[in-house]
Amino acid sequence: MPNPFGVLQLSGCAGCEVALLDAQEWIGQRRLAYMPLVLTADEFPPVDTLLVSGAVRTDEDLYRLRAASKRAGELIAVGTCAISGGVANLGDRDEVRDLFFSAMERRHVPRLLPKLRPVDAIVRVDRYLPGCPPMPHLFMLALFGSPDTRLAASVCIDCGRKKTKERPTQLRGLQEGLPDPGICLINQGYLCIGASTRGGCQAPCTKAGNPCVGCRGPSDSFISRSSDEWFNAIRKVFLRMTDIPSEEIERELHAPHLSLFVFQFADYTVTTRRPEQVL
Amino acid sequence: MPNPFGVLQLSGCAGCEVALLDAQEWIGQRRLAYMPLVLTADEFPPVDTLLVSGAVRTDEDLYRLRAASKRAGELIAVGTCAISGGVANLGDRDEVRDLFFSAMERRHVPRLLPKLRPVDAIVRVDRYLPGCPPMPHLFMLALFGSPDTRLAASVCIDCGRKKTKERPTQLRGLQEGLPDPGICLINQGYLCIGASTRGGCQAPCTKAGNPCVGCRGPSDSFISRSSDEWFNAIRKVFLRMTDIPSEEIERELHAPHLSLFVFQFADYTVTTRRPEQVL
Amino acid sequence: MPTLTFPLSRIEGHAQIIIKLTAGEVQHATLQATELRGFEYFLQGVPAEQLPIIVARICGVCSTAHHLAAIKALEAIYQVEPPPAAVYIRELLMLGQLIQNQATSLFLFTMPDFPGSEGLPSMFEFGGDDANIARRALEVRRVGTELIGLAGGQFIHPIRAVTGGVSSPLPEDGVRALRERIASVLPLACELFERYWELFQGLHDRIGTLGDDTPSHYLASVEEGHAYYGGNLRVLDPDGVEQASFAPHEYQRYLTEQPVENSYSNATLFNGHVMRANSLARLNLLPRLGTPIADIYMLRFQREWGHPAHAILLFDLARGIELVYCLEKALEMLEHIPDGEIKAPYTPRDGEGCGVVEAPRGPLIHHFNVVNGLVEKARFIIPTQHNILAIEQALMVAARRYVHGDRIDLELERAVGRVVRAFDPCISCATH
Amino acid sequence: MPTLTFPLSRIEGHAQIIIKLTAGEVQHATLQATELRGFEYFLQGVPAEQLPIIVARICGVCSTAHHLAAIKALEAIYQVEPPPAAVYIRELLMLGQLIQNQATSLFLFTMPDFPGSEGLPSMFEFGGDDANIARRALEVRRVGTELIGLAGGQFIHPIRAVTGGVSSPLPEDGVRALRERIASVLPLACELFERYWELFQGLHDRIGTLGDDTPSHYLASVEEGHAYYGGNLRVLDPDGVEQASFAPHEYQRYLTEQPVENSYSNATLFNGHVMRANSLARLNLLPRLGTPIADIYMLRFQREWGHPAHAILLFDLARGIELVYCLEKALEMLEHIPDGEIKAPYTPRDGEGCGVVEAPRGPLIHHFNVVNGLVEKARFIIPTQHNILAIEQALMVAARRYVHGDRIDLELERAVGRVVRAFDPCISCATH
Repeated sequence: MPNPFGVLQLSGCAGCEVALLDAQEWIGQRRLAYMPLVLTADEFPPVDTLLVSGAVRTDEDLYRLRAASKRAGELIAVGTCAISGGVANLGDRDEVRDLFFSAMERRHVPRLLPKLRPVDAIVRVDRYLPGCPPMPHLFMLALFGSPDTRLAASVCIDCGRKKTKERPTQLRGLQEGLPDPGICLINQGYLCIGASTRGGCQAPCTKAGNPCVGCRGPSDSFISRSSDEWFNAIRKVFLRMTDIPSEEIERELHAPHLSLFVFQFADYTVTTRRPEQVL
Repeated sequence: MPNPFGVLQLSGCAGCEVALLDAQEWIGQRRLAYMPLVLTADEFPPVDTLLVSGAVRTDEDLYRLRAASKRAGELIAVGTCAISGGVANLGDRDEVRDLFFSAMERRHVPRLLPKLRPVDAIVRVDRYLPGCPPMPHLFMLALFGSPDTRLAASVCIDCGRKKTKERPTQLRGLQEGLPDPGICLINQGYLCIGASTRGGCQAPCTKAGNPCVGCRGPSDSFISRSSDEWFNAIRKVFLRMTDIPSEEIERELHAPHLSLFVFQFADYTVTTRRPEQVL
Repeated sequence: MPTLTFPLSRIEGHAQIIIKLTAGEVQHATLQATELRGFEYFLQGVPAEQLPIIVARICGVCSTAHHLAAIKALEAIYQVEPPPAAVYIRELLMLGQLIQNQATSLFLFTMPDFPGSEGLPSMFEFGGDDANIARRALEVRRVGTELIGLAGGQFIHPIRAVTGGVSSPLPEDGVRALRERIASVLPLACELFERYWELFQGLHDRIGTLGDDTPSHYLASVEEGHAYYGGNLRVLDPDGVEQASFAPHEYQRYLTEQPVENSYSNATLFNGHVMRANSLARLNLLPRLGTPIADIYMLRFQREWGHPAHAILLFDLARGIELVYCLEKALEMLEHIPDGEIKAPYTPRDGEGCGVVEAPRGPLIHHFNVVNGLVEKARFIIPTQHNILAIEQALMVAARRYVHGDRIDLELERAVGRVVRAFDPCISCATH
Repeated sequence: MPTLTFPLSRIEGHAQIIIKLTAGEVQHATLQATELRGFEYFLQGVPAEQLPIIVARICGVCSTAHHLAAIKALEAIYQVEPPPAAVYIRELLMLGQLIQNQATSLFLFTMPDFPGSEGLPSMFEFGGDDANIARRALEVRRVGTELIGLAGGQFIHPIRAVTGGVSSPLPEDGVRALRERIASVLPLACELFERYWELFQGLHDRIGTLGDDTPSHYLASVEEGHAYYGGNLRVLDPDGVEQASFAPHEYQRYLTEQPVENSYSNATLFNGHVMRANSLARLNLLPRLGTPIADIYMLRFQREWGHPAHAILLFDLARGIELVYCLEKALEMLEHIPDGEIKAPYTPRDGEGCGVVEAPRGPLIHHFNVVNGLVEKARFIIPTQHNILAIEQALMVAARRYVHGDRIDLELERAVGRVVRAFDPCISCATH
C-alpha cells in the first residue's frame, strides 16, 4: 500500500489514537507503519506522514520525537497536547511544580523534563490538527484531504442553536441548571466560546447542552496572534449579546478548563503558526 | 572481616578511589563490600561506612546515592566533588550551561540534572574528608582514626618553607619563574593560600614549588562560615606579609582554579557543616 | 547481573518490562510505567465544578469512567442524588465504554499474539480466512464509541453527564439508529469471539500454560445485571469466598497505595495482599451475568476452567464474554429509555467525597477535598494500579519459566507481552 | 526486540553495555558512557595558565597524562621548548603513570576474570596459592604512584611540571629510595605476570577464543626506547604496514571525532576506519621495546600470537609486558638524572596549539585556542575515544557468539565484561 503513515504518541491520554481508530476508513487506503498502541514495531520506519500526539514531557518523549521526525516526510501535530502541551500545563505554577518534581525525582524512571513542551518547540511541524481529540472525519481530512478543504469557520456555524434577543445579566455555572435545547447557550447565560472557536467539529458539545470550551483552538483570524486577542473577541461577543459584566467574563476566561485550550496557539511556541497550516 | 565499608563513586575523576587504593593498609582490617572500580557487586550491600566521592550530576547519581545511603551506617563525603560539586561547578555560568545542555540533550543517555549538587544536598552526611584527592593517610584516618585525631591546623604548618622579611609588591603568575626552594612562596610573590587552608596533607604542592590552591578547603575557623570570610583571612595574610595591592589579590582569588576549592564549604549547601565533622 | 528490557506495544501508554538477573536467577520483574503528567498535583486549586471536564483527560481510552467517577464524587460532596433517568443514561455510557475497550483489547491488542508460532505484529496482518478480522473487529469496536457518542454527547471526553444528572435527554432518532447498529453487530461479535477462542486454544496447546495461576484475591464493584456503574466494592478471597464489601468512601480501610520505585505508577494492596481486578475478577464474582448469549459462554468457560478461575490468560477470554454481555445489555436497555427528570437541583458545597465506577480494568475511585469551591486534594485510585503487583507476580512466573541458569529462552519476549496484555493495563490512567 | 543491559565493573567510570536484539538477531551493541562533566564547555573563558591544574581533574587515573598534554599544548602556543632535564623528569612522571595504570588494569581489573568457570568478583577473592596476589599486586601498583609522587610532586593531580619545564628538581634522597623500591618490586611484578599468563591460557582453553581478531588499524605515539612522552602519531594498517605518521597539530587531517547517540562519549575514526589504541597498538608498532626482560616477554608473545597480533584479549597480555618495560625503563632512568636547567623562560601569548602524550590508553591530544590569555576553545581527543568503535565491533562479535536465534547463552555476560576490560576504557576521560 502506498503512502505509509505513522503515529507517535508522546505524553498524553491516547484519545487522539482512539479517534484515529474510529476513522477506520483509512484501512486499505494507506499503510499504518508505526503505532505502538495497535502494532508491534521495533524501530521507527520511514513514513510519508507522521502524526504526533501528546506533549514532550519526559526525556524519552524528546528522544523519540527527534528520532521519528528524521524519518518522516510531513509532520502533523495532532491534538491539544502536541500543539500546546495540554492539560499538564495546568501544573505550570511554581508551588505545584516544586512539589511535583521533588516527589517524582525519588523514583528510578526516565526523567521528566523541567518543563512540558509542545512538539514544535523541538522539531519542525508542517501542519496542525487541533481538537481534544480531533473528530475522526478530521483525521480523514488530515490523511487524504485536499489542501483547500474549507471547514466551518466557527463552532457557532456547526451548532445550529437559535440566537434570541435574550440578554442575560449574569453568567451561569458550567454545570448549572438545564439548558433549553434549541436556544443559543450565550442567550442562556453560559460561557460558550464557540463563536470564535475553530469549526469543523460538528459541535457535539453545544448540541448536547454543554458550552464550547474551545478545544479546537481559535478560528483562523487569531491563530497567529496572542491569546489576548482571542480573549478580546470573546469579550466582544458577550458585550454584544449580553449584559454580563465584562470583568466576570474576563475572570472566567482564565478558568483552568478553558485555559487548557485557549492558549493553544500563539502562546506556547516561538514559531509562528499560520492559518493555512491548521486543519 | 568486621566493619564492611563501601565506596560509591558519583560523577568525578576517580582520583579519590585511586588514593584509597594507595592506602592499602586497610586490606585485611576492614572488608571492602562495594566499590565497582575494583569489585563486581550487584546491589549495594549494607555497610558500616559509606564513602561517597564525586558530585551528583546525573539522575543515576541521584538514584544510586539515595539507594546506597539507606543501607549505610556512617556516610563520609570524600573529596571536593562530593563536598561542593567540584570542577564541573566552573560550568555554572548561564552562557556555558545553555550551550552545554542543548548539545547534550540530543543524546539518548541517562539525563543530566539541571544543576550539579554536592552530596549533602541530597542525603545526610556525617563526616567530610576534603582534598583533591585526600592523601592516603587521611583515608586511613577516616576508616580507623579516633574521633579526636588532630591534624596540622594549616598547610603552612606542614610546609616548612621559611618566612622572610621580603615584601613583594606584585603577584607572580601561577607558573611564572622558578621559586626559591626554601623560602615561603608568599615572600616570593606567589598567591599561596596555604596559611588558612586545612592542613594534614603534608604540603606536597608547596614543597614541590607550587602555591597551595586550597584543595583541602578552609581550616576549622572558616568551615561553618561563608567563603567571603575565608577570602578576608587570605587578604589579611597578604596585607601583613606583602605590599601587593589588595585588589590584585581579590581578583586572583576568584580565578577558576582557586574557586574550585575556596567555595568548598559554606557556599554550596543549606546544611551547616561543623568543624568536628571535617577530617 | 544483566537487565532485560522489553518494550511493550499493543497496550495503552508507555511502559516496559524490566527483568533483572543475578547469576542466572531472576531477581526482579518490573512493569515500568514511563510517563506521567501529574494530575494529583496540578488539580490543586482548580474549581471543583470543572473536574468532570478536566479529569476526563486522564485517559482517552477510559475517559467515560473518569468523567462519571468525578461526577459521582462531586455528588457525594454536594449530597445530591441524580434522578433514575439520568443514571440510566450514564449506564449506557459505561456500556459503550466497555464495548469499545473490550473489543479493542480482544481484537487489536491480544488476538495477534495467538496465531502460528510467533504471533503477528498487529491485527492488520491476519491473512487467509482471517483476512477480514480487522475490518469486522473495528466495526464491533465502533459501536462502542457510537454508544458513548450517543449517551455522552462526545465519543471521547464525553460531556453530557453533569453534576446532578445529565445535561439533555437522548435524541430519539439516535437511540433507534444505534439499536439497529448493535443488533447487526452482535452476531459479528460472537463470530469473532468464537474464532478468538479457537486461536486461544491453539496458543495454549503450543505453550502448554495459561500463565500464573496462583489463587488470588479479586476486586470488583459489580453485581448481577450491573452496567458497570459501580456500587460497593467487593473482594473475593483466593478460595472464591466473598471476604469484604465496602462503600467507596471506606476504601482507605481496605486498600493501601504504595509507590513503586521503578515506575511512575503506584500499586494498590488489599489488606496487604496482592489482588487482581478487570474482567476475570468480575466473572469470578458473578457466576452468571444475566443475558442469554453471554451466559452460554459463561457456562462453557466455567466447564473448561472452573470457578473461580485463576490462570491469567483467562482474563482475555473473560473480556470476550463481557463484550457479548455489554452488547446484549445495551440492546436491552435501549429498548426502554425511561422518561422523567434528568437533573436534580443542588447547591455546591465544600467537603470530601468519593465516587466509584467499574471501569474496564476494575473499580475506579475518585476522591476529592473541596475547600472554598476549589480542589484542595485530588486522589485517583486507578484500576491498573490494583493489578500492578499481580502483573509483576505473573511476570516472575513467566521469567522463571524461560530463564534457565545459563541461558534465556527468547519465548520470554512473547510471554511477557502476553502477561501484560492479559491485564490490559492503561498506563495513562495508572500514572495520571 | 528486548534490550540487554550489562552494568560494568572493574573499569574506570560509569558505563554499561547495551545489546539490542530483533527476532533473535543482534542489532546493536553499544558501550554507553553515562557520566559527563563538560570540560570543553566550562573551560571557556578560563585563564590559559591554569589549564595544567584544572584539566588534571579530567581523570584521577590518568591525571599525569592530562597535566602534561596541557602543558605541551601551552608550550606549542608560547613557542617554548622545555630543557632536556625537565623533559627527563616528565618522562619519569609518564612511566609512573603507566606502571600504576597497567598494574591496576592487569591485577585489579582483568585477572579476576580468569580463574575457574566463572571468574571472581575481585582480586581480593583469590584463594589457595593465589591468596597473596592482592597484597603483592597493590605493592607493584604503589610503586607507580610513588614514582608519580616523586616526579610530579603529588601522586594524583601532579603539579611539578609547569609550562616551560618543571618547578623544582627531584630530591636526591627520594630518587635513591625509589630506585631501591623499584628494584625490589620488579621480580615481584614478573612473578605476578607469569601467573597472569598461566591463568590467561586457562581462560583461552575454556572459552576457545580470544575475542574479535579482525585485522585492524592501530594508533600510537611511540618509538623504540620511548617513555610515553609522545611525539608523532603513527598508524599501522591491518597488514602491519605503517600507513601514516603525523605531528599532533595535524591530527584533524587524519582523525575525525563523531558523537555517539547513546553515549556521552564521542568516537574517533582514522580516515574513516575503525582503529585501536592502547597496549596492543604500541606492541604492534614496536617489535622490540629495548629493555632486557620485557623483550624476552615480547619474543614469547610474538612466537605465540604472531606480529601484528589482533585478538582483543591480547591487549591484556600486552599491558603486562609494558608493566615490566616501564619498571625496567624507570630503573634505568633513575640511575642518571641529568643536571642542567629545568625551566626555560617564555612570554605567554595568544594562539592555537596542540600537545600529545602517549597515555596508558593511547595518544592523548589537547588542543587549545587562547585569546587575551583566556581559553576560547578547548578540545580533548581522548584515547578511549579512539577505541569506542573497536569496542563496539568486538562486542558485536561476542554477542553474535552467544545469542542463538531463540536463546541467549549467559556466558555473554562474562564475555562483554572481558571485551570491555581488554580495552581498559577510562570513562571519565572519554566523556570529560
